[in-house]
Amino acid sequence: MNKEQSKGPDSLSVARPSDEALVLDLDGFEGPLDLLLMLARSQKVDLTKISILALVEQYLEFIAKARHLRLELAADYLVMAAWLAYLKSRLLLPKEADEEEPDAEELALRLQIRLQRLDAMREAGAMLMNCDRLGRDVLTRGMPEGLVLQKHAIYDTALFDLLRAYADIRLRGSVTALRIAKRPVFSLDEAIRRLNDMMGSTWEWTQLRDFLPEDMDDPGLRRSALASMFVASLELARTGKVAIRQMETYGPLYLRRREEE
Amino acid sequence: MSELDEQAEQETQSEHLRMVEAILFAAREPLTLEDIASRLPQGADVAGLVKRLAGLYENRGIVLAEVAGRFQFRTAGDLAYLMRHDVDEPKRLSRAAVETLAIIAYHQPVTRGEIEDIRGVGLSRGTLDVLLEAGWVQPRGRKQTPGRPLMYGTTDDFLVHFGLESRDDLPGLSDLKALGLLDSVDDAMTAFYTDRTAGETTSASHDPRQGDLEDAIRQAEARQVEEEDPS
Amino acid sequence: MSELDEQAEQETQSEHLRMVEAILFAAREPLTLEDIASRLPQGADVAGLVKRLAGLYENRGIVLAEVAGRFQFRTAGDLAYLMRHDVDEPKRLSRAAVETLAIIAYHQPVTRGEIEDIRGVGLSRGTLDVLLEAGWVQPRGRKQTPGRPLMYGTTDDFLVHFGLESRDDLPGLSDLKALGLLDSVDDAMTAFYTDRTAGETTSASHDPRQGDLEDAIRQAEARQVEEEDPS
Repeated sequence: MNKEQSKGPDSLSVARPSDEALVLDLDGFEGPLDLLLMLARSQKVDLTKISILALVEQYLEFIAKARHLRLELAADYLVMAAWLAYLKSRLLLPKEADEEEPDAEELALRLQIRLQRLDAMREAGAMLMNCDRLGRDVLTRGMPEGLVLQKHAIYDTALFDLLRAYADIRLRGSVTALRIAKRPVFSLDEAIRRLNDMMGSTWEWTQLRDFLPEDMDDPGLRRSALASMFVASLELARTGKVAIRQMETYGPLYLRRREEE
Repeated sequence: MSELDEQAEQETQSEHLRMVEAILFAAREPLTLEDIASRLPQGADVAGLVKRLAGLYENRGIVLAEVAGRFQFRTAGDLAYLMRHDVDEPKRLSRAAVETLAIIAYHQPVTRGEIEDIRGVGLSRGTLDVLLEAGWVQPRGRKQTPGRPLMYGTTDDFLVHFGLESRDDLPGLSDLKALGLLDSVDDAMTAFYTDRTAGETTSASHDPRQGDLEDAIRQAEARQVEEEDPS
Repeated sequence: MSELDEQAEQETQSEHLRMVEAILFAAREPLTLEDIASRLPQGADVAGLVKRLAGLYENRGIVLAEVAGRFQFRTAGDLAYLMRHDVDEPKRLSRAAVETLAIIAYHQPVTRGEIEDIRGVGLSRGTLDVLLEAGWVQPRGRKQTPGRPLMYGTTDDFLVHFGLESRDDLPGLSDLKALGLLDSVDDAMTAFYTDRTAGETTSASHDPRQGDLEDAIRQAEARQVEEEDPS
């Protein structure tokens, strides 16, 4: 393994269910990863040294036991079980030349790293809760005389109050009926026609917005045109008439005509 | 007493002194010697400790005062002028004001009429004034509709107070929902659609999802402009 | 400087010290150096005074703590056992909330999706909003990825509550950083393979990953055998 060393599992102060509770109380776990972490710790080795194969066995055994007891298993536990069974078969079989499939060792390592990260955060949470907390471990003065700070706002409304208030308004509003106002619309048929016509001579990459009609002053109509032209471009790409590309997230869309086969 | 014993004794004494100091500091009311004793290990010389503590604070910014047989820390009397502007408890905004602020924050720029529309009640005179006075909202031009009503928006002070970097940091409807603050919306929507299929005609404002889409397009357009016009 | 001047200077200093002590003692909230300076005579060396004052309270029942870049008198941490009698235990956070808080604190700014990724489970309602309501976390801009999700970070109130000077002061932060445990899984994978290939004696034609895989299987099998046959 590499230089990574995490603290031993014993330094953890998060309470863990006993073996018995483990079988009967799935509610105690916060999802499959949490269950895996608990099983990994039962190997009593550094998390960087756990045997993933043994861990897979432990997990599958646990799930089998739970099903035997006819416990309802949440879907994500079963999904994890299926995935781990797959991982196990990949780890045991000799590597195939099939490059499409992800590397088994990589998958195992990824799982191990995720466990380390979750474990680290659990430990961090415990350390945080062990800080000298105000109002529990340390107190401020019981009877402060008080002192006016010029820079402080007069009102002490917190962000949460604001969000709560807005959510409440929304909730009130949600029972009133909705009517969606009629908007100016640039129809999809029109957009496909227009794009099809203009594409005929477009051999260079050209931005989608350059295909929009120019005489649109109404911003609402312009927005509708942009949306319709976008859908039209997808349609033409599907039928092989245009190629589309976008260089980055939120970047402009470029179109050009596609060579006839 | 041996030298070692003496040292141990001194350490105990100073530990007790620390305890008395902390207890008096955190207390919400003046304490009697008995109050203090009840918190200390058995046999501690409370009267002696309190006296020694008072001595430590002589000529300091804080004094250990005795009033009617009870003890408390106070700032030194001659420094009272430093705090004189005294206790001005932070006020809470009224419910109406918080709601109005929320609407302005989310819908800006927005007119008084639009605020009333969203809240479903009239806006009393003082509500907007309070927000203006707090420096959290300000006029933002006039709407080009009949009557040319003033529109309002939030200020930089608003962002500073609520710890937001920009207006964009306000959680959107989907975020509020994820936070569980809009929990009963689904129920309400279900009820609404049931009503609707029962043949109700509908009237009202604005589909929030439509707003999100427009937002996204607007942002995409703004970026495009930025990219084309590097200045 | 004449002896007289020096004495006068010392008196001024100790008067300023008293003032700083009284101001900090009277305040309800932690104060910044500027808050204190605004109440002292022009030209007072506030930072120096605060430092000297903190020195005076070292090893006492009260300490002058620095939290979120502000200063506040508090009872000494090691006297917690005495203080706990006074207060009701603050509301216990659920395990999910503790973990979520830790992830936000150590990975900030972080999106809801990233939190769920680390925990391997969806965030249920009542987890993030509890932390928001406590005023410990708040939105911190949006991530420039599809969907532009909100990111969350911790607040000054969080630092004040947990007695931390700044976000860099989180317990164990430097260890976690040094071990790479705060990097994303993808970064960790890349780092792992980079280390691997760098350390490998390069026998060309050989795919190091293939070697690793065979190694892993061999080791896993060896372990299984060990486990089945405990000696």
